Amino acid sequence: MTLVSRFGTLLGLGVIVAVFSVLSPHGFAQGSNLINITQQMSLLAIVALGAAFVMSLSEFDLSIGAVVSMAGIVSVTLFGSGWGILATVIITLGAGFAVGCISGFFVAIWRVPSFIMTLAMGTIVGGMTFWVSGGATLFSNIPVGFRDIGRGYVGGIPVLTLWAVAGTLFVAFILDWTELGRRILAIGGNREAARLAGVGVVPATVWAFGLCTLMAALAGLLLTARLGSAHPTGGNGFLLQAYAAAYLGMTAFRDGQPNAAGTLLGAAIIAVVANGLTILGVPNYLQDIFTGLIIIASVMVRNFGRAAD
Amino acid sequence: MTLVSRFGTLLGLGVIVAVFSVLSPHGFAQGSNLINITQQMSLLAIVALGAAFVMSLSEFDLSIGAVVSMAGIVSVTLFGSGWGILATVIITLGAGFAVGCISGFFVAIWRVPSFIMTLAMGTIVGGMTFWVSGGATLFSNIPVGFRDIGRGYVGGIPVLTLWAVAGTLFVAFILDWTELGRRILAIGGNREAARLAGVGVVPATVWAFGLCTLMAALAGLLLTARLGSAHPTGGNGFLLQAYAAAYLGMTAFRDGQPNAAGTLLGAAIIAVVANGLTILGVPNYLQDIFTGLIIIASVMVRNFGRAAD
Amino acid sequence: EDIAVLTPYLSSVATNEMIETFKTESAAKGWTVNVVDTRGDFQQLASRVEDVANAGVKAIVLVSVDPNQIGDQVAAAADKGIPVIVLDGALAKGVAINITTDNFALGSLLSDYLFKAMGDKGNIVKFFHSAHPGVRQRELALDKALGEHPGIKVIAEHYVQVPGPIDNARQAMETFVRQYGDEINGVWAAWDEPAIGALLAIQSDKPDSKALIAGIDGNPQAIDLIKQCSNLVATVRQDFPGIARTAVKEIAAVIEGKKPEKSEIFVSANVIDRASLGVSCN
Amino acid sequence: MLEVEGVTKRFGGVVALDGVSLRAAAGRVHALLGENGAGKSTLLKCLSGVHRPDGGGMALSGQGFAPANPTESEQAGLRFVHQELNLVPGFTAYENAFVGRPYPRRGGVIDWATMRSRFKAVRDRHGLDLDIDVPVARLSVAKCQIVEILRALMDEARVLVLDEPTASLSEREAATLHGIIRQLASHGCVVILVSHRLDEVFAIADDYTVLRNGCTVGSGQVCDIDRSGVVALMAGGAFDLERVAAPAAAGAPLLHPPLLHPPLLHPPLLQLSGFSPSPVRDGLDLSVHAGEIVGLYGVVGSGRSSLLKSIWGANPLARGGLTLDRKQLPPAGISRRIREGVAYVPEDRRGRGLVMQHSILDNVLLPRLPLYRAMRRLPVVSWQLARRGVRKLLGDRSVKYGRLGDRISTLSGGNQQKIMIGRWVGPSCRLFLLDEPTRGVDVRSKAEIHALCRRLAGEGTAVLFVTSDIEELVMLAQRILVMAHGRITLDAANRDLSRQDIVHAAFETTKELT
Ligand SMILES: Nc1ncnc2c1ncn2[C@@H]1O[C@H](COP(=O)(O)OP(=O)(O)OP(=O)(O)O)[C@@H](O)[C@H]1O
Ligand SMILES: Nc1ncnc2c1ncn2[C@@H]1O[C@H](COP(=O)(O)OP(=O)(O)OP(=O)(O)O)[C@@H](O)[C@H]1O
Ligand SMILES: [Mg+2]
Ligand SMILES: [Mg+2]
Repeated sequence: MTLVSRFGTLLGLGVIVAVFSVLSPHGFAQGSNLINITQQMSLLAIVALGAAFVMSLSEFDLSIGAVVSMAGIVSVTLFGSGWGILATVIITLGAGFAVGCISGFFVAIWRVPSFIMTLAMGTIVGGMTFWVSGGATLFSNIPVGFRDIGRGYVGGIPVLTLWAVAGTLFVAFILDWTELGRRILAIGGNREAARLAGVGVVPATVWAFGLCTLMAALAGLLLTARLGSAHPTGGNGFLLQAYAAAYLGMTAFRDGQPNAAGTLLGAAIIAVVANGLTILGVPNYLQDIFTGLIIIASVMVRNFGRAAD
Repeated sequence: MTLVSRFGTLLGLGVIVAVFSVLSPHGFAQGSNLINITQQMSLLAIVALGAAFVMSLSEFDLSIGAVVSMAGIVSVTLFGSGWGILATVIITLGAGFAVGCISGFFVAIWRVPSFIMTLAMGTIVGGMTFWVSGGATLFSNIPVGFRDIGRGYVGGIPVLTLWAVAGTLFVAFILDWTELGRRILAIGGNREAARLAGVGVVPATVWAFGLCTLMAALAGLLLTARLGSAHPTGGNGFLLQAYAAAYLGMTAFRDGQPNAAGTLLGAAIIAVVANGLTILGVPNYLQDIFTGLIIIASVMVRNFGRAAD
Repeated sequence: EDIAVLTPYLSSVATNEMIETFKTESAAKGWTVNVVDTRGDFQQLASRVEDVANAGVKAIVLVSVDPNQIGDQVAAAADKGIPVIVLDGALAKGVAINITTDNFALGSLLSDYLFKAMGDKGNIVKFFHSAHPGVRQRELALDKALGEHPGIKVIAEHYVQVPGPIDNARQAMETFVRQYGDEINGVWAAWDEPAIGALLAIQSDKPDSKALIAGIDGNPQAIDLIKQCSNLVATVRQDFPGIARTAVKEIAAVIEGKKPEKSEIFVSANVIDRASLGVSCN
Repeated sequence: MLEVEGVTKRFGGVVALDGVSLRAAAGRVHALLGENGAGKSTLLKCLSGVHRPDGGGMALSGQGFAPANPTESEQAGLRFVHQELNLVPGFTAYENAFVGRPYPRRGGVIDWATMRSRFKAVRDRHGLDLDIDVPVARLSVAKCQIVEILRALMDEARVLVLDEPTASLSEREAATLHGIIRQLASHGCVVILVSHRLDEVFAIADDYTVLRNGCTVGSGQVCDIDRSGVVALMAGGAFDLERVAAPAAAGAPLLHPPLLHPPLLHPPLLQLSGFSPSPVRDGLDLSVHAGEIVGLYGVVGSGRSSLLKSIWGANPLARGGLTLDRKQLPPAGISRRIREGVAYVPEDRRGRGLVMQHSILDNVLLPRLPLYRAMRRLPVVSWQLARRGVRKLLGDRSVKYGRLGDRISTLSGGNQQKIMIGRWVGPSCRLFLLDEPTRGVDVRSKAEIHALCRRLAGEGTAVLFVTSDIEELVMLAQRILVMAHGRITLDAANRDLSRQDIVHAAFETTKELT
């Protein structure tokens, strides 16, 4: 029974995949489709993995959607001014990192509630993005070399999938293997206890927020590479979905703590449901209803296992 | 100095109003405009007041935007099928209440994290709203008597303003003067302590969520009355703004506890900023940037007062 | 003169293009234009219309909205003597002029072009978004055209999520491409962004596909892609600059105190395809 | 009459209760004794309806009693003061007293005035000192404990259950509480008292029951047993307290101070001059030498905890001079002090000490992460090293635990306390700041902790500890400081002082001021 409670959410994903495979053996259950799902979930996974950092702090960052959009616009604008790929990527990631650091700084030093701080930050970033882009979709001057970081296959595996795997390993490494990660989790568990145990709350908080938006900026770059264009609000849709994935991940594996593998799993559930329902041709309103029900059910599976303990 | 820390956010609002009045003495500072702001903030205030219930529980309800939209579509659909005003209002409010009760039930009994539970509920409600409306904006068959609950003036005061005041008094009454309210706050403050002390966690949680979405449904009805139309996603914009208002309210007055008066104040800040910047004709991207900065500043005012204690 | 421009969809490419042209043209007239975007929020839109009416602007321009959705506020502004001009919207009480392209006509134009290019038979994928009243009209036009062309079948359809329509459409199309492969002969996109998403999916997952993609809006990126001889073969270009220019002209007249001749002005639309762009692909 | 017969309770694989029996008679005070982790709190939680026993039965006045939740046991007339604080931080003391109870109402709404006056009346009747109008988040641990006690006394109880109510109270409050307990018992109330202060048990209890490893191993009347008898029952076999407590320094006297006074010729390790936890208060001077054990005593609210916390650098408002080994340190800044070899154990282990939902392993590692690096210069944790180190550390402190990955909240209170102290012990430690270090710790472990302090002192570490237990003070401290109202009113070597001197110093200023 501990197995069900421990791997309940994974089991949930298994059930979902099984049901779709039965309903659509030739559409859904094909290898190429399954591989494609890994690609479709990857950007969401990367944003959600970033969110896992601030959730480990028991905080929120609501600016991540705006940062995804910003990264796209900033990078294309830089390309337009003649910057090279590497420089552009570094500047964009740096800008993304800076946004989180600012939020983290206010949250840590002045105890501004993160919810409102990052909501405000997101609004500010959104305004700046609009300013830079003039509200238009930008698509010219994107070098082919840059586009290749977000499309195509390496050894039969989509590049984006590799990015998501790398992101998962990165977040797992930080959270589980570094002192920074353990400190972030301790602050999230009991801020005062962590502080009194000598954890530097301010730097850890700033890092967590910075890493969160850094991941969002990475997702923004990959999105731009994938689409070959950048839209000033193109990443905003990631916000709630990323938290949904991260929360699904929290209920998986680690007994209520945010964790990398669980977050990837959460993103997978969301992507599989979207893909499966589209393949089955379910009308869009029923898709919404089913998506909601399936998410609730995936969380519940774990709980049933636990209740039976 | 305690005054600054106690009424810092109110002071913040005062400063904002003063600045706009100086910048636009004939546009902003006119009595009619100020009265109109009270009307513009009222729907946001009502949704945010509902959110204050779940925030008192230290939980979230992310379905409130969807419930606002749903209430509009449901009511117009009912009018279309020939239902009377009273019956329609009661059924719609009941439906809104039921949505929250379901979320609250899952959160309380199975400890599904409220963030993901209500996100899923919001998706489901959104899907159903779409189903009922076919995705279209509904205009027809709205009785004039119904429209009057959301427009016009009583004794020179906009009807919507009166609704917001009534809502504030209602929430203040429940939270501060009834056992239910105190139980909700006790659970939010220390769930385990409340449980050990014999507080019925399940009923209080269900009530809090139910009242939250009830307020959202009320706002949806008033929105429909105000606009004379119902749009299947017309209320979704309230979600984040409502929490921004409620968080601003939390930092005001009650030392970090959600409260009715503070929430009204929070909604007022958001409405004043939007109104003032529009009247000043600030370009839209600068509006975003200023809005973000002003919100951060309003929270900070209180903190400066506090640090000096 | 102060002119207020309000829209809930500033980040949509078409709306943005209209407003940009409007701003440039107004600047030439020496007007001050204040643009307000409410990000899809109609309650906000209602409030902002009240605000600008209170601020006493010379004219209110609503872009890409059905003014019936905020009927009272529009009527109140009109009662204050402020002319309300609607671009790409509809008529309502209090609206002085509505300058638009008929969305139903756009839908018909697109459907007819696509069906003809497909030789009046085959399977199409449909990308739509019924929440937007204008876009919904196009969908209704498609339904009508389908009734007249029994050879065309919709084998899959997808409700595009906004924001992020390109990626959303791309993901759906990737799925459809795997599922139906060569059975897909055409893609009908209610506007250009999903069309671009569909093209990206085909380019990466089934480059040899013969499916023809067409959309609406004349989005610059779409035009670029048509030039590149991709599967995206056509877009129906509404004359957004034309709409904006007409609006400026009409407003100038209204401000001078003239009464508009017609309350509804239709600006025509045309199909942009390889031929009209002068590219040949082999 | 409350009877418990053969109650068992398991948590997963852990058997917390294994057939416990207990009979507590009305009108008598019944002491429930046992080492840390013996199952006392678990038994009380079964009585309160928090846990449901897996087997066995309970009866109240001869009638079967099986509360399914806290409300049922409350309705049956049981009142509880649990071991850990259970208060709503944002509520005032008087409102906390009504949480879970029917609030007084007038005209259908809450009658705040009556609520406050009813609570105030109870407070005044029992002669306890407490500010009832501020949120309890601003009260010290001891005051919160008093709130908990008053809450249980709000109305007539048939059974009053107190789980270590005096652990963080000082003499005066404890004495007041003892008076209350005797008085309630004389009115026919069943009182069950869990305590690790044996002198307290012998002073006020009539009967006792001893638990060991979840089993009842002895019960009877207190007058029939002596201290060592109880200790032997708890520990399971003859047990020599004095041997455990033997200090490292050979030849030093046992149990009783003073250890040989360390050389005061050297400059002090810690020196405060004009140091104050808050800019509005007068600064105070204080010095602690290497190898010295200094006890800080005072009544509840005298400012000891604030002082200790400020020395630790955790109080951003602290002002004044603080030198450590002749180096001037800023008044605030924790990490600097850690680098200088200072360690600190706060008194509120649940609220400020431990991350309750994290594992034992994580909690032990938290302040010492850099010790377990995979590579010296990289801040990467080697879990293998960490597990090994932590296992050894917990073994040395005789902590009773299941697996390292278990949540620390599943440990008994005393074992949590041992972890809080043990995790700081390390080679580089020069100054130990301990706030109520033996709060909720059983007799044997208390002796072990004392021995640890002596050993550390013998190795040259300075120990500055706060205690409310005068026994502990005179037993452990070489030098005694007494605080009252934020000032140090006494500073002298232990051997030169009598208890009267200490108590006098703790209260004298209070009298002057009030
Ligand atoms: N929720 C739980 N889950 C798992 N084990 C538990 C739980 N609660 C208690 N235990 C275990 O049950 C045993 C008894 O714990 P209990 O808290 O009753 O001890 P205690 O006698 O009160 O000790 P102390 O004097 O230290 O407070 C311990 O071994 C503890 O680890
Ligand atoms: N120097 C001081 N003078 C007066 N009051 C103080 C002083 N320091 C702290 N206080 C206040 O006294 C209360 C108790 O302080 P503190 O916890 O430091 O005392 P304590 O002696 O440790 O008491 P306890 O045993 O209750 O923990 C707190 O509310 C604190 O704000
Ligand atoms: Mg215990
Ligand atoms: Mg203390």
